[in-house]
Amino acid sequence: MNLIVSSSPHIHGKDSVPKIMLHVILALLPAAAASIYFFGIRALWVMLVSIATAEISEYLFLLLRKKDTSAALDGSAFLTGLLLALTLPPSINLSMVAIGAAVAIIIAKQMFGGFGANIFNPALVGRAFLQAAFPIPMTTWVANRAAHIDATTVATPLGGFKFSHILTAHKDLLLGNVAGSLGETSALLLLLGGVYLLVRRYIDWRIPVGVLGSVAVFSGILWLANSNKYPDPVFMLLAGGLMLGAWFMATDPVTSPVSPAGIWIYSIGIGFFVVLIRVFGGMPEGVMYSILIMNSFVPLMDKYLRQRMLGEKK
Amino acid sequence: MKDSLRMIAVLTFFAVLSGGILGWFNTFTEKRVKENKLRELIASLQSVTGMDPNTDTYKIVRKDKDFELYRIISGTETKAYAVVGEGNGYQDKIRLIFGVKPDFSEIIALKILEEKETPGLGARIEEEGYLKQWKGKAANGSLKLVKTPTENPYEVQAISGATISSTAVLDIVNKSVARAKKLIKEAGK
Amino acid sequence: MSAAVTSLLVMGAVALVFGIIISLAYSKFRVEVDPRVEEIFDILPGVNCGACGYPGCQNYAEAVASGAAPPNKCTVGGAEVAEKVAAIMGLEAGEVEKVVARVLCIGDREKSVWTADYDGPQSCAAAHVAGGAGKACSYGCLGFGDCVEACPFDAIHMNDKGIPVVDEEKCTGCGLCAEACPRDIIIMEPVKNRTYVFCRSQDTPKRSREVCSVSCIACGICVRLAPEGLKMEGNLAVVIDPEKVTDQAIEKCPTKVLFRI
Amino acid sequence: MKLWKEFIKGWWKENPVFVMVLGMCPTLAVTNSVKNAIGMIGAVAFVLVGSSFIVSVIRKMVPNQVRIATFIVVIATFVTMADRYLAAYYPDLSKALGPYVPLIVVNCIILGRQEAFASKNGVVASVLDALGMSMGFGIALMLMSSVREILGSGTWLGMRVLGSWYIPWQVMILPAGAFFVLGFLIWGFNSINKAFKG
Repeated sequence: MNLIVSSSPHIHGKDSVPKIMLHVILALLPAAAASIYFFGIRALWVMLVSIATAEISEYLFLLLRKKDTSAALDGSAFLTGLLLALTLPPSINLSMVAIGAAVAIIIAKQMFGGFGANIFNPALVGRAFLQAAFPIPMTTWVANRAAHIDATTVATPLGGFKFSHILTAHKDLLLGNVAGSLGETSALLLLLGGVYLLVRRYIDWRIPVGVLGSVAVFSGILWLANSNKYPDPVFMLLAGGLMLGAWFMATDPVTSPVSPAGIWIYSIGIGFFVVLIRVFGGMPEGVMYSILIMNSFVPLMDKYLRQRMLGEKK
Repeated sequence: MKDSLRMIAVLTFFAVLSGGILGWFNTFTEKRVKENKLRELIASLQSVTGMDPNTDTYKIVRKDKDFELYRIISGTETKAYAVVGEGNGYQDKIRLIFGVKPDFSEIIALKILEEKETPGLGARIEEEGYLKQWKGKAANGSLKLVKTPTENPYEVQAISGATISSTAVLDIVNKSVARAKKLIKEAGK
Repeated sequence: MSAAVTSLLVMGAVALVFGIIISLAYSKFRVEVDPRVEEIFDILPGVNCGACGYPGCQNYAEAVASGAAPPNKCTVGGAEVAEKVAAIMGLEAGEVEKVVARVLCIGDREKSVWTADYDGPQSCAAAHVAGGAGKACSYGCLGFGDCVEACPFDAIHMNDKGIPVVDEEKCTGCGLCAEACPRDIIIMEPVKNRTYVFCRSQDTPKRSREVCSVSCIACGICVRLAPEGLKMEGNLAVVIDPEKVTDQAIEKCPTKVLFRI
Repeated sequence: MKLWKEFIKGWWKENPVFVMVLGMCPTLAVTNSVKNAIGMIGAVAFVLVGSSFIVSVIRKMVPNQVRIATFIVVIATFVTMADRYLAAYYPDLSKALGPYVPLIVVNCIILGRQEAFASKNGVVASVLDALGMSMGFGIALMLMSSVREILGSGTWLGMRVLGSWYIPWQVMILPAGAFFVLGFLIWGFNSINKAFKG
């Protein structure tokens, strides 16, 4: 074997990309399974189409860029497809799912240079594109099967609060007995997966703590100021896509900062924007845009907030 | 000095030439622009009040930037009022026109003149399905927004997913009705 | 008053006012520009290569017009441009010597030792920072062609063994390739000079021998045989006067790194 | 031969939109439908050719110091004429284009061509240059607006081209869609250039 000379970093951990991806996907499985239980076989189709399109797009673009196509099997495209599917409404047209997954991989990931070089979380870019392209299907929610037998259009807990001022019970939010996207129904199962990743040290504990903590603090301040007008912090924590975002999307190592100081600014910033958009904005949910906004600051934070090398002068 | 004079002279010469050409050009276009505007106004008035442009006339009661009030006259009688109102929508100003019966008992029809709402969501305020429900609503300045289909004259159904745009239209109507009523009352005294 | 007359008067008045303002500003902030600057600039090739020692052609034109620079500094334009510039300035055109780039390393892939594979950005600058891409000689050519990229005249190319070759016809002597080379292997020289020690290694004789078969091993034979043509600079023999490098010195070079082209 | 070169260079080699990336304001703002794009192309071509003609005629008598002021007066005159003409004869188009017709005054393609070309070249060359640049601008806007209208509304120039099965991507007629399409078109443009060069 030849000695290899390369530019830094030079230390290799024993965890490879496919192994980390496998564990993240594993941690998402309970929530994914629950979505099939709640929304039926259609949820499975949404996930399959999303993952398949993501993998195919990844393979084709690696081919086009004359890169090693085996990288398409490192699990990152699979994870992007799965995450995207979990943010979509179960009733969405499958062709839209495919468009979203293709945009996520091609525009948000490969065009920025592929795995490790993207600025924005690909799954969220895919979702943002779908939101802008198909506003009606993306905000049409069917009732949860566990709650109602017929599939009528209903409001999500956050939508219900924003436009009709109806609070959903905490227990329902925790168990997933609500309308919403595939993966944001059951806060409990997402929490389970998140804690698993935390215990295995695949994610930085500061990110979920910073995001959830700041959402609790900011919404708590508003709630204390006027509990009739603003929702309570527990509702804010459990409703919508916050759990999915805080544990699985904000923690993406590629699009989150490196230094502890950067991570704190990043995660608290996400929490701040979530509360700002949900309470004062025009949309009921803001996790997606909050993470995308803070993603854009990551390169800046990595430049100015990195840890100094020993003896390095400023 | 000679340079300076030449600079001033050249610039002024071309400016005067330009002013002359534009002024001359304007005499051709101005008339048509005015005609276009008038035609547009009459078409709007016609669609929201049922005014017949051959027999009826209209009178401008008030014309501000964000509020216009027209009295539609048939013979000697006031046939209807038309109100143009403006207010903030979800993204930019919404400008609309609606006709009311002379006694302000009900709205005759409503039309959106300008909006830049989200296509597919807020922009649906321009759709016929939404606009036709305005016919017969109470013109009392205190209409309410509801989520479900309604037959009540004091309730208007919102477009699902576009609550903000629906609220904006409702607010503009309520505000403009109140303003029109006040103006007519003052004029009547 | 009709709209036409109004617009005419308004436009006229505005233009008059601003015309006066501009002319006042002009006389107040007037910068005397030597008309010759423009003339010279028009003659210069306009590649902004910087070979004249000024940031760009405009600056060089200003310098020539003000008398700060001689008219023959433009190596890209050569004698032709120098003559024209000098004509504008009313001066005799000095002799412009054609300068070309010389690559002082012949340690190609076959003749030098490589100790590792390189996995990184494919550029000399990056490889130089990353410890030399596995090339054992830390003075020799890395072969990624940064100089080729830098050349605006398509005058330098990599040969099939990874050493750049200069096309003397196309080379204008602008020096951009020399600047791009992280190892300072490329130097700018008058085209009439043809004898060089084609090595820049300052390694000890032992090390030089180990890493490359065509390096200067500082034996000093050439300096002894032609003391007026060469001298030692540390562990490297350097030609100081190509005219005085004798054939004998060239023949005796044990690694054949001193030669004429 | 040289004149022919001045004419065709704007189509592809020096395309004002895809190569020089000038005139981004109308390129991004009014390409949400082909009809708007055609209106804008007409207005820009009229202003560009008209002012290039005038500027190349008067270039020798305008002192250098009031050069830009004079050019702007010339350009603004043509822009105002275009704007008034549209308002008088095509009120709907004029409304749809909104402030973007008056904004042609500050469009870099126009002043850029006057400064870079018309003020240094003769009348014939300047007019040909302006015509060529207008063509280039037109090609770019037609491509942009065709892609955006077909994907965003399923229509082309108001005619249905995609069947009712097609669900329009509304993002394409929003400002964000303009950036996506521009990016992809510049990519395609450069890829073609590269393929021909290589």
